[in-house]
Amino acid sequence: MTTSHTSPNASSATAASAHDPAFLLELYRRLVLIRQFEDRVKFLFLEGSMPGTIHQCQGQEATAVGVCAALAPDDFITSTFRGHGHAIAKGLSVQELMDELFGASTGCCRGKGGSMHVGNLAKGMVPGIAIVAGGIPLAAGMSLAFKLRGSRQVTACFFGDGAVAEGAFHEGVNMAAIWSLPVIFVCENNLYGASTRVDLVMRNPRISDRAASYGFRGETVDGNDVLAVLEATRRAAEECRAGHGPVLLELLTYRRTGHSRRDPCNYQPKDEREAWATRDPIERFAEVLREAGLADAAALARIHAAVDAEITQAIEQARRAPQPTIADLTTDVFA
Amino acid sequence: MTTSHTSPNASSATAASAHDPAFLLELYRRLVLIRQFEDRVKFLFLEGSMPGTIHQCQGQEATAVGVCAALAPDDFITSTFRGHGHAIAKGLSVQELMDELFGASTGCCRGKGGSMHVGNLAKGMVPGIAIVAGGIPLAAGMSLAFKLRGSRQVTACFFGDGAVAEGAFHEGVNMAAIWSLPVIFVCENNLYGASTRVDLVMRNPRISDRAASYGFRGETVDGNDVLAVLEATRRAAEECRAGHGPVLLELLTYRRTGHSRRDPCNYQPKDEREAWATRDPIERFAEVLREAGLADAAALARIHAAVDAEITQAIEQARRAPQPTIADLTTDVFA
Amino acid sequence: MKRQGIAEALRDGIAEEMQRDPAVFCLGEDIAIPGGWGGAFTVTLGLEKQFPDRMINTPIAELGFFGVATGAALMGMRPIVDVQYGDFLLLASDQIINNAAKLRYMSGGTCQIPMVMRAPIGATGRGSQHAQSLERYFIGVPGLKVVAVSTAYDAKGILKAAVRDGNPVMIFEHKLLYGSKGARAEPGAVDATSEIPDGDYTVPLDRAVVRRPGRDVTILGWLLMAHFAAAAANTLASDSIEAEVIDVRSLSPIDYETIGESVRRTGRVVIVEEGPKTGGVAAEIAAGIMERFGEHLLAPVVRVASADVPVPFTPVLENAYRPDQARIVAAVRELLR
Amino acid sequence: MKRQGIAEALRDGIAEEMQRDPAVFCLGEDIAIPGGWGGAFTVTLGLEKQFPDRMINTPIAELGFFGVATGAALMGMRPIVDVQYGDFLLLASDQIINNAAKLRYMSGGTCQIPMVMRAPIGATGRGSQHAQSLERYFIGVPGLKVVAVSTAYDAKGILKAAVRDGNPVMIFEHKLLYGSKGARAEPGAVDATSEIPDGDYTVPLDRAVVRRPGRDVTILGWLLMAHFAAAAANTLASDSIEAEVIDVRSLSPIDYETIGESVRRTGRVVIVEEGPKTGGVAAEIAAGIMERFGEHLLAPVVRVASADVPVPFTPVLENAYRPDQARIVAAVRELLR
Ligand SMILES: Cc1ncc(C[n+]2csc(CCOP(=O)(O)OP(=O)(O)O)c2C)c(N)n1
Ligand SMILES: Cc1ncc(C[n+]2csc(CCOP(=O)(O)OP(=O)(O)O)c2C)c(N)n1
Ligand SMILES: [Mg+2]
Ligand SMILES: [Mg+2]
Repeated sequence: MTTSHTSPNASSATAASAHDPAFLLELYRRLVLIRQFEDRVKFLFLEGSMPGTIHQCQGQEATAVGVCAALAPDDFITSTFRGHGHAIAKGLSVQELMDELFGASTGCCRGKGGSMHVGNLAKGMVPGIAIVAGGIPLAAGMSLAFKLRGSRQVTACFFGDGAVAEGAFHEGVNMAAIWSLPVIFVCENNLYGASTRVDLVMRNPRISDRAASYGFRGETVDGNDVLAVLEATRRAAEECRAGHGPVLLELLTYRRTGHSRRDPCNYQPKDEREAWATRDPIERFAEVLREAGLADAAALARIHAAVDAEITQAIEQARRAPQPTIADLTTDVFA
Repeated sequence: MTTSHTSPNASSATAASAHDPAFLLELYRRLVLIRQFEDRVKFLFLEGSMPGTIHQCQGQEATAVGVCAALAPDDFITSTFRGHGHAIAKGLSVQELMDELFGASTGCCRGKGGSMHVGNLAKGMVPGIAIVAGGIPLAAGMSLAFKLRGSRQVTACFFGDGAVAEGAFHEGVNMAAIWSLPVIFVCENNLYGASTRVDLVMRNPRISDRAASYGFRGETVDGNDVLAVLEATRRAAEECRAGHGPVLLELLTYRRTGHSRRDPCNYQPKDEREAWATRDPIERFAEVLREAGLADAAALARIHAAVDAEITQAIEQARRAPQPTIADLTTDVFA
Repeated sequence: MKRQGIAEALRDGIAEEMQRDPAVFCLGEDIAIPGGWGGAFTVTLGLEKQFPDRMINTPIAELGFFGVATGAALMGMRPIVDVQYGDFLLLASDQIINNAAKLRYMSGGTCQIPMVMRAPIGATGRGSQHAQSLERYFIGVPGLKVVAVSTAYDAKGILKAAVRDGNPVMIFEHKLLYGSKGARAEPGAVDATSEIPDGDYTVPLDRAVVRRPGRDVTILGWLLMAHFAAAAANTLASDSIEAEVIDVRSLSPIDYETIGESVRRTGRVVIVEEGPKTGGVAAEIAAGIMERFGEHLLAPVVRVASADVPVPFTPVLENAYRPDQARIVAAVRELLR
Repeated sequence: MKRQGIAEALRDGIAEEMQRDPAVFCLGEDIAIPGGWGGAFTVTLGLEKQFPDRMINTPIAELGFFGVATGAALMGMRPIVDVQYGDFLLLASDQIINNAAKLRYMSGGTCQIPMVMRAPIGATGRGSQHAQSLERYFIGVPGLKVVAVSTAYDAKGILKAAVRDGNPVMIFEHKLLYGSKGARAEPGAVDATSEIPDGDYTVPLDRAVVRRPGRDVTILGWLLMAHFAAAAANTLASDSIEAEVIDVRSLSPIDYETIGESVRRTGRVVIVEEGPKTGGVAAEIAAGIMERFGEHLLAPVVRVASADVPVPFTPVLENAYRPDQARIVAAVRELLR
């Protein structure tokens, strides 16, 4: 059981040449879509036109996009309270997400879920589980279903560094291991669980090392390099489909926004923030695309503009979307 | 963080010479006391004169005796549903235990605890926690108290191989690690959790390996060699008292009796049972004592006879011990 | 037709459902180890021979495997998951309450969790941590159905109905009623055997049942207490007090139709519950009866329950903890005085 | 004397108790990270400066650190342990219910667990898993005391009494009542500030309090619902209906002396609870009132509670879920009709 650590600054310009240009531009579009979605939602939230609370993923877009791009449409993901990016990457529409955040009955959870529980089973995403690590046993169970039915589906299970301390992580991961279940455990290690830095809650903060003690393979990947994430996930998915059991991917990344709502992140040291700012996943991938000659500044700008228009349109529509009625309070409890 | 594996058949005859003969004979007496206690209790149970259910430790006596002999009187242990041996080793009297098993108000828990919850705080033993792994966070907390108070006490936390899969193990052990708490995690690996063999529930059944992933030292010890257990525990206790944090001891042993009550152990293969029968901790230690010239057959027989008399006497007394009255039902709920 | 105990009837029910539907599988500790006991109370004994791939032994990891069951159900499987003792449900309660019971609602009705949970409860000489009555923790969980089985007939029929239901269903069973045999036989066991018909049948998850008709007072109980209530009614009958005994059976939702029909006639109610009186299921039933049938009540509803204490080990105290026939009889007499 | 909100009052109370007794310490997630928020609702903000060794930040491991707190208490420490949202108590419930609450009893009275637990509850725009009212799961646990604080004065006094008590005490707090400031301010918050005296004081753990005297009906509530009940009483007063409002406060044990005194006078009771009606605390109070004061009741006790559903996200539904002043007023009018 080996654990390999990829350098967080490995360039992926050469890797790019192995892919179809349209596919690469679509990856880029998804990164931008997530970023702009999150930035606009943050604004809506701060101006008070969006209810509830939000947990956002600015700076972490490459984990969601890289993982989901490696999955088949009938593969599944589980997510957390921080699920907007995962949802967009897995193919939920901006509209169904925006409607959900506005509490509309046209939202992906008909307004009953909200920001922490976005998902759409038809698109392969379980509603976000907002109990830290709560989605890990769930993912193992989903993959147990796949195994029992003999299907080739896999589950990619997203969780944070904070989740590693939970009993649910330990129990879920161990069962996936002993039954060789097709789960890719995707730990988005953004160095913090809420305000708590990883090194305060584990003696060895190299999370991929954990896999060995359960008897399977772990790998640390530059989580701000979308192609590195994509490749690692593809390898993991292949191993899963071959029946070798789970893989733990530790994706190193950084949260460039608050933990939730109006958090000013005073616990993140300035130099750390700045260092990670230079590793922004979108800027880095833009650089890759430019270096590979796949897109110039104008082409990228057109993507940004199209995304902007899509989101603006979605917001307009979401504001006018129908809200549930009181009668909906008691529906959807039982099948 | 090293993990060392001691051969399960390492002889400890030479080790014996390092100890005071009276101390060694007392260790022997304790092993015999536990064995005979358990055998007599089993008989009482089967003949129907003892209420409730029982979980016994025949074959595992050296883990309890070796660990507790390395502790100071003001050190603490936590135990499980299988706690009779731990209790005797930590210095609870046969009488207070026997009374408890008979449900008498003179029992160590005044008849309210029963077999699964024997303990006596005044003697350094928390009532057995019968929720598998439930005592592990408790032990970490006890040691946190020691650390906060600046005392030099340690906690030895007994649990089985089955407990390793529980979230409580993971969470408790991790907190002990990050806060460098003085806990000796004592895993009595008897190869089975109830009827389930260890290799069914973990891909890597070398439990001491787990310590590394939490960042501390683990060690596998021949759990049927009382001196090896004693030495390993002494080393661990020293490390704890020096502030280096927890140690995980995996003590390899075997349960020679049923998991509980009338279990015929049909899930234990015959050859496995027989192989372990040749490694009986009491017979092996008797051999050590004889080889070291510390006791001949007659001397050992005297110990057995004295133990037998003590237990017979305790049973007689326990049968006549006073039972709680109905009024006791509602006492001891609140302080 | 054959006479069976609850353990056997459940075993047959599980086997028949697994036979009928390949999506059904079992998950739990020690449920299918050759040479083992078939779970803590022999319910699944031997099923691994018939269904080698669908009897899944878990590590001791209740939170995890209840989550695994939930995930499998979400993907269309129909897991039957059990704990060895109901007390361990507390370890799994996050997955049960926060995930299994809520996922349908929070997904706006798009997720479905067809999952059966089984838990043995009751004070049976094992001390505080293997003895609790756990019903109270689950009846107030929207999205979860809760039932309690006191006869073999019901056990099989309810198990089958639960497997076919589209929701998470928690089935409580009582250790003294299983009729487990051999080494797992239970001292103090009470006969809960039934004549079991040969064909397929189900028992609804939302129906109480009148075990004994009567006009003077309604006694409500479930699990072991349904048996004790029936025994108390026999004693009372020799005194010319005709008690109607209802096995509440479906603890969530509660069948107020059956209960109300009785209460309207008798005007007097005694609810019998094993478990501390405060915060028990009987509180909900008492409040629910007052709300719905208050004008028919001739006296306040009486609860006969355990003292507000953890379960003690020693038999003399455990017997005082567990409501018994004598306490039920006394409560009825007092109520009718 | 100073005016404080619940978060500030709790903070001062914790600091004073830590000052007074070196055995007191705090344990929880994000409670004392420089630059952090002082827990999810600012209660412990800045305390790490004053008590660097006794403010212990935990990993996200609720089962584990509630067990750690229990073990520390067993050794004579007095931990104050919190969850960020009450919903996570379900992860810790094994340690709370099977260990902390039972250890004293199962040790025959030799163990003592002086431990304070704090949990914020309430539906506040966060969806199903950060919203439950958890009281129902803990009032029926012998060995555990349960209180709910609805004013800053009570919060501080009860916190202090709980720290000095020899038992595990669970304190429920409501997210809309903290008065947390800055980035952690809560939309929809309700004023729960009090004048806080300068000296030391405690508030007993087993006492309800009459918030408003009245003769026509008794309205019982706690946490946010105590505030809504008081508002409802004001509305009713303009209609010449004089409602007595009691903040139940101590949910286990329940103060039937204070409640009974009122019920005997009014004969009519409305209990208001946030959380699904079925299986809630109001069920226990309703049943308990009927048992004790049944002959004084002029009508069945009425429960105003949430629908039997998980908590929905969208404000229109969340507002329908949460009982409000209008529903309380309507229930009282209906009862007096
Ligand atoms: C069981 C549980 N405990 C605590 C919380 C509160 N909480 C929400 S997010 C969070 C931090 C999670 O950190 P991590 O897993 O690293 O994910 P990230 O926020 O970095 O994406 C905490 C403590 C929760 N939601 N669930
Ligand atoms: C949380 C929990 N789950 C299940 C059980 C039932 N049970 C009691 S002992 C046991 C096996 C424990 O095995 P192990 O930890 O290896 O200890 P051993 O019995 O070998 O001493 C099980 C499953 C329990 N007591 N607690
Ligand atoms: Mg994180
Ligand atoms: Mg074992």
